[in-house]
Amino acid sequence: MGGMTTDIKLIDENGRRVDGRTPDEMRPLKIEAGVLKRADGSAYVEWGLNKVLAAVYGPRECHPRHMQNPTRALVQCKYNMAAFSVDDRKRPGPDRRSQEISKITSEALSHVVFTEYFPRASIDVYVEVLQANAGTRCAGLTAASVALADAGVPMRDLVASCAAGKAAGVVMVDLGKEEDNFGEADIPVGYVPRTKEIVLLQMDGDLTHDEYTKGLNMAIKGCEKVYDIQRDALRRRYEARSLDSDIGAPEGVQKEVA
Amino acid sequence: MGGMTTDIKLIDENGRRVDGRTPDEMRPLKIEAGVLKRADGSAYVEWGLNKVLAAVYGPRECHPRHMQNPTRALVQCKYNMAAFSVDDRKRPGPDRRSQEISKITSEALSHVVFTEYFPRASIDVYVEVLQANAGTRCAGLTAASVALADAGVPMRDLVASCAAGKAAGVVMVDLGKEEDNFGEADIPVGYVPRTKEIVLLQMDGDLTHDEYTKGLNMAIKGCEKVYDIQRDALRRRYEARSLDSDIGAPEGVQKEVA
Amino acid sequence: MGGMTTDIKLIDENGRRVDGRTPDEMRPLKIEAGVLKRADGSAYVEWGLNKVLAAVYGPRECHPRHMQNPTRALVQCKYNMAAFSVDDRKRPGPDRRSQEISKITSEALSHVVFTEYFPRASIDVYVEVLQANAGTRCAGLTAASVALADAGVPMRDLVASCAAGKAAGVVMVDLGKEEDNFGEADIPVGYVPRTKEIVLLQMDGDLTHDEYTKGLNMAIKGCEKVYDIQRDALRRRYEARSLDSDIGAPEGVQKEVA
Amino acid sequence: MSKDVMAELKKDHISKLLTKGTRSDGRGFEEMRELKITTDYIKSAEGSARVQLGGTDVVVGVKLMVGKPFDDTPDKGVLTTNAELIPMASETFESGPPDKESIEISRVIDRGIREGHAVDLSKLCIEKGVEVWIMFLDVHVVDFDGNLFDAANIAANAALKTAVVPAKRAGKGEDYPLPLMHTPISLTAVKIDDKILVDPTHDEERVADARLTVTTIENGNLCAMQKGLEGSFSIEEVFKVIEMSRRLGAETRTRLPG
Amino acid sequence: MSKDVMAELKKDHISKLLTKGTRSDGRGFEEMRELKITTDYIKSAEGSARVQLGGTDVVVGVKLMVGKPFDDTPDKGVLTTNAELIPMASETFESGPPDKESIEISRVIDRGIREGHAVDLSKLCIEKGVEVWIMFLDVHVVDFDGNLFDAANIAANAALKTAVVPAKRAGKGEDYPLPLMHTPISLTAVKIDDKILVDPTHDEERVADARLTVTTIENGNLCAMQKGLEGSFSIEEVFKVIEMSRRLGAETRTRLPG
Amino acid sequence: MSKDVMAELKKDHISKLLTKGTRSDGRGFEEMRELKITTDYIKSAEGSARVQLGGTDVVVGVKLMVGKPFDDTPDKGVLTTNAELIPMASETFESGPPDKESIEISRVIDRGIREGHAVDLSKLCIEKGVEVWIMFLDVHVVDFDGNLFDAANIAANAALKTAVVPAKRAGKGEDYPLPLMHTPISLTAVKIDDKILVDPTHDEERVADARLTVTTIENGNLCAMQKGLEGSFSIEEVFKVIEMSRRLGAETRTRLPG
Repeated sequence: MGGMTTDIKLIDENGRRVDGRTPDEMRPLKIEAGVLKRADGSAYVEWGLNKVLAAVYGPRECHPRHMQNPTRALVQCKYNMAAFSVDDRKRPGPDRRSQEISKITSEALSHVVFTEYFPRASIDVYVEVLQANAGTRCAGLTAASVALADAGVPMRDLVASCAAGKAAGVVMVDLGKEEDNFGEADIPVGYVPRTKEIVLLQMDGDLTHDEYTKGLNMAIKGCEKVYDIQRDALRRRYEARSLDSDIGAPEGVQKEVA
Repeated sequence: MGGMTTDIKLIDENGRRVDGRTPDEMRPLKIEAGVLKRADGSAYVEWGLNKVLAAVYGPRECHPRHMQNPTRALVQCKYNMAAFSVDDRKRPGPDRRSQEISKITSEALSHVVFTEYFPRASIDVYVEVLQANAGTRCAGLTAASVALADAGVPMRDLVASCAAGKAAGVVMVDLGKEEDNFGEADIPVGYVPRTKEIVLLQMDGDLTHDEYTKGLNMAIKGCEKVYDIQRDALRRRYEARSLDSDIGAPEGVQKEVA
Repeated sequence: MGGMTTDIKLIDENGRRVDGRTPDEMRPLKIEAGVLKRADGSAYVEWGLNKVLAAVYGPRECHPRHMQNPTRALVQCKYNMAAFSVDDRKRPGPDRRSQEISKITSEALSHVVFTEYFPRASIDVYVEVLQANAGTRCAGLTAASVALADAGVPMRDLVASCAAGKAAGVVMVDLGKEEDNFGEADIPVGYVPRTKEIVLLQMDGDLTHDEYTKGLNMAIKGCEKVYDIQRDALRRRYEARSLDSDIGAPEGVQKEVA
Repeated sequence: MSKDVMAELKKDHISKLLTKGTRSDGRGFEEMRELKITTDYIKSAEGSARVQLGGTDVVVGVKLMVGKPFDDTPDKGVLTTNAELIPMASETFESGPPDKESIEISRVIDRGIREGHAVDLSKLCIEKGVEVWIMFLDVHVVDFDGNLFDAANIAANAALKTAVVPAKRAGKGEDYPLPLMHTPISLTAVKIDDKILVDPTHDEERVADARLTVTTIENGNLCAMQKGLEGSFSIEEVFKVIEMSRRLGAETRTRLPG
Repeated sequence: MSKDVMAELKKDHISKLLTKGTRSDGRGFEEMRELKITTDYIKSAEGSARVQLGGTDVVVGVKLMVGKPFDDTPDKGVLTTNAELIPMASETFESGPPDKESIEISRVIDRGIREGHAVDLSKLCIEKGVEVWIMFLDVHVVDFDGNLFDAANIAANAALKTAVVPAKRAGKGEDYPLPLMHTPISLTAVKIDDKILVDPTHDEERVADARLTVTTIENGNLCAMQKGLEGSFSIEEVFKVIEMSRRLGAETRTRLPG
Repeated sequence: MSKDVMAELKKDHISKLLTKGTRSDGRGFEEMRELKITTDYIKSAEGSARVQLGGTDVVVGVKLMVGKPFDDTPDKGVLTTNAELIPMASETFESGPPDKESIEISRVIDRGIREGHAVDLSKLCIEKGVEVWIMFLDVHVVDFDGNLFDAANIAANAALKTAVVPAKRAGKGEDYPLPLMHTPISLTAVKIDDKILVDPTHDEERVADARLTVTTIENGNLCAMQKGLEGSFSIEEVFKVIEMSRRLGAETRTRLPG
């Protein structure tokens, strides 16, 4: 955690958080699928003050060739923050943090994509953070799942993502920026609701066993809520598409969702 | 334009410029073709205090292969400034400015080269600025044209290049260093005299419609003068070669020039 | 040479050096072959306060392919210093000094390897300096030779390496750190004792003809001592291996050494 | 090869339509695509705008921070423009360091804003020679269907018009609106088969012979110009595009805030 | 392709053994490999350790230098962790800039040390906002047989425990031991065919479905966690690994100096 | 492959000539090519020279600027040498970051100038520990026919001899000639079939077994040495090249200005 100190009261006398939420209350989450024209699939996520876009290209030929896997597709995510997405301008280009997030996001998505259907191919997922306010890796993974489904990539299920953590001694879900900067712990989780599998899991800070147990469960409960909103977004997208034409309906997970 | 202020009088009471020129007077220009041994073609241009070399290699196999165009040759120019060519030492290697100049020079030259004669090939043009004093992109394009002809690359015509601009409120041809630093506008032009085509055109600064019209015409008149000097250089080169041997006469545009 | 000045007395009234050595006395040298599991061959050298590891991989396929030589193997050494190997932390990654040392070490080793036995292959040699105290290029080349032999790479002979130099006006063998920093000259030598060939040779500083002659001879005498210690290390390694199994005995130079 | 076949077919199709006086999306030659401007889109930026020009979608953020002026303009703020052509926006954009395309785009956008004196840089001086405001104009392209030049120029203007100098946060007094001077609007036209069309789509750009971007300010003066691609323009064509830029630029200018 | 055949055979072999409750090196599922710790290994470092965990061999050096604090933690020293996966250690490591693997490893090691508050950074402040100690933790992997995470974590702890702040050399008073707080020990487990095994070898890592690294401090609290690879964990499995980490971490902790 | 055939034929040809005691350009083994030195070639540099040595053509510029000294030499100016092997000069030179060849050349040129004390760096101190002159020696190779080492060394010496410290421009008093001490001249010889030839052409370099560069100063003392390529030298051969270097270096020294 940030390790910074502050005068901000992260929990008030009524047990409310900086932005008025209760400990188990998530920030408002809006998801829209199919927001970009050029990409094969896309999604926009607005989660509190986070604004995140995800785009999917593929399955397509994997370059460079020596990266190709003869038995399955590679799911390659690139997570990137716009220069203006944070208070202090971020230098364009990948840094170590974004490369780590790209890696664990790729791994989490690979678990649900039927990669074996597309030997030698690459499925490229681009996550762009336009406005950042803590929790961008969860927002990005959430958006990426929807974008994959929007692209008609066959998937076992969606990955839903949400974090929990601790601030001012209180275990809480979905940390905001001040809670992330001045809090005590963060646990980002990527979760496959149907099979109850954890596909992304990190933690940093200081937690007792009980706190951790409580936090992990809160994060998973958060993932389940995210999952519903993801499915809603895809349902709306599917309906909108159906109105447009009766061919071209996306395959894969959407069949379930619709 | 530079946006710097100065005490230098860019136009004196007699309408003369810093170096004594009239507004429509170009700096002295000397061109020599065939100055390098290793390259397939080369040219040296001394234009005022600018010293520029151009070398051509090719048509030759294009690397990397995925860059090859199956129907025509690529004309690839690299414009580069020597570290000592400017007052404040320039860090070696390409910067954004030189990459932009490389791109527009490549495009201008591509227009006159019969690229369709050499599918899959690359024609590499290297422009090295040894001493810079405003107007190096025009000097580089002028030198590159001559070097291409010297290499025997078949061309529709030569590209001639010259700039015009405005300083101290006066529209003038071929800005010198002080005029470029402290003046109000610059219009570099690349021109194909025989067909009256503009193949390179940029502008920056502040110009009324009339000023621009006057400036563009001045630049084109400058290009026509440059063209004569280019042809002279190639004629001398051709004659020198003819004395050496009767084989190996350069093909393409030189036939016209001779 | 460093060009720095110091109060340290590099030679005392008894003609002894900073660490008590006489001018023709080398620092203690220990060599151990076969110290790493993953590499095909390896060696550890402790030479005064220098600690250097060398590992060999290959002969193996050379990547990228356009580097392959159809008639012989490439011996490619990468010399690298650990960030903590010097007093002021060294930024990780190759600098110009380490690239030059890599190049001359590769060339010296190429001379003794039967590269023609392995067309198109690469023999990769990695030298890692864990603790540096002057003379690391000699220690690295010495270790690399032993690692190549340990890997069973067929060689004409081992390369032994040692430096001589001048400090406080005295020509001496195997400069230590203070002698290197504050001394007047350094001559690193790579030598093939059996054929009396010099395969690595550099010099910097200021030496008369006589001083140079004396220094070069001292360095070569040092190389001969190094050679004995290299052979001892390989003999011990060979014996240890023989106890383990009677197959898998390393080929090439070890046959001679054993 | 198939790519080239596609390109040829596309060119044929576009050409045929042009002969009939129309374009594939039904527009007239001098008609811009639908333009949607959203300002204050990014809260973490000091000014921002999202511009959708047909299928091209760009987000521009302005960030300001305190820094050192350049030596030759000690009393002026610093403007830095950067365009990121991220792979999310098109399968033709690649990850990695900026290529020639993005460098040209960055520089053309920068030139328009800088030479058109959109911002009064002299009012961004805090202490002459010591401290000035450094302004970053970051262009993030999220969906690409041609004519980035104009979409980014409009977004940059819109972002600047809503930007606030964060003086308070930096301990430099009260916040104040970014001091603005002009609204330099660019207009980009391409030439296909001797027809001149404005605001090209990606398909039109791909088959275009030449491109010209002309930037004008309120009084109709020219402040920047950039010709691109391998084709040429006649003098008359250049003046035709200048006229279009003045006329359509004035229309666009009315769409911008304040 | 042959690589994949080998991987499949290897996986079969490992799986068969696991069904019988054993591993290819005969260990139990919850048994670590032999651990050898050598401290003060590198004299040029302020603290250092070499750790051999089975066939994995890492050297960690701690370097301290005076520098500027970060703006948001003006009264704290700075910790920087860097892992170099040099090609000496494995044929799977390549030269060049750090890839995703090494970045993840660097960041996971860093997170354990930082979040577990191994070092009391507030005691590394020299003058608030002006001068603090910058601490570099450099991990040099020389032989690789899996589980770098734990080998490097142990080596980092050991190096820190023997480190001395070189205040005298920097003219900042007398040297003193690095101020330490906790000993955060990581434990890495992998999941293969629903079995959980700790301290995986390289072969086990290659066939593993998922990986989980859990770092705990003396009181059993959790300070860092990282899940990797494309497989998933159930909640129960996560808690199982947490329990293992506490138990085995406590054992490892007893092996460390002071 | 064809390249290798060409190389073999070339080697055969060169070898045959050598047996007859001659070289392909008719020179004797110990004869340099024609040398042409032009000083003050670049007005934007503080000192400059163009040197043509046979078909090798290099331009060297010296730039000086005020900067900070190194910590360990607080009272000395700083010398930085950089050689750019630009693709203009040869089809074997490539664009991009310096490769091992250019690094070796840069370092060997630097070593000669530095160790031969061409410049009195102690006279380039402005204020001890605070300000010194930073001197850049940039070598720009424009045409390449072998033996860059000596061509660049001669050009560097010539440029230094005409260089002026631009104290006035920097507000540090009056301009004065660069304070010089020695004239270290290098001589490069190659070994082909046991013959030693000086000043090799590009073709000779390509077929050479070994290369030795020896740099001497006026009094005949040695200041730098570099052996290259995969072949070896006997001790006698080393002394033979040293003798040549002294003799031919003295001749070259007379060709340099004052």
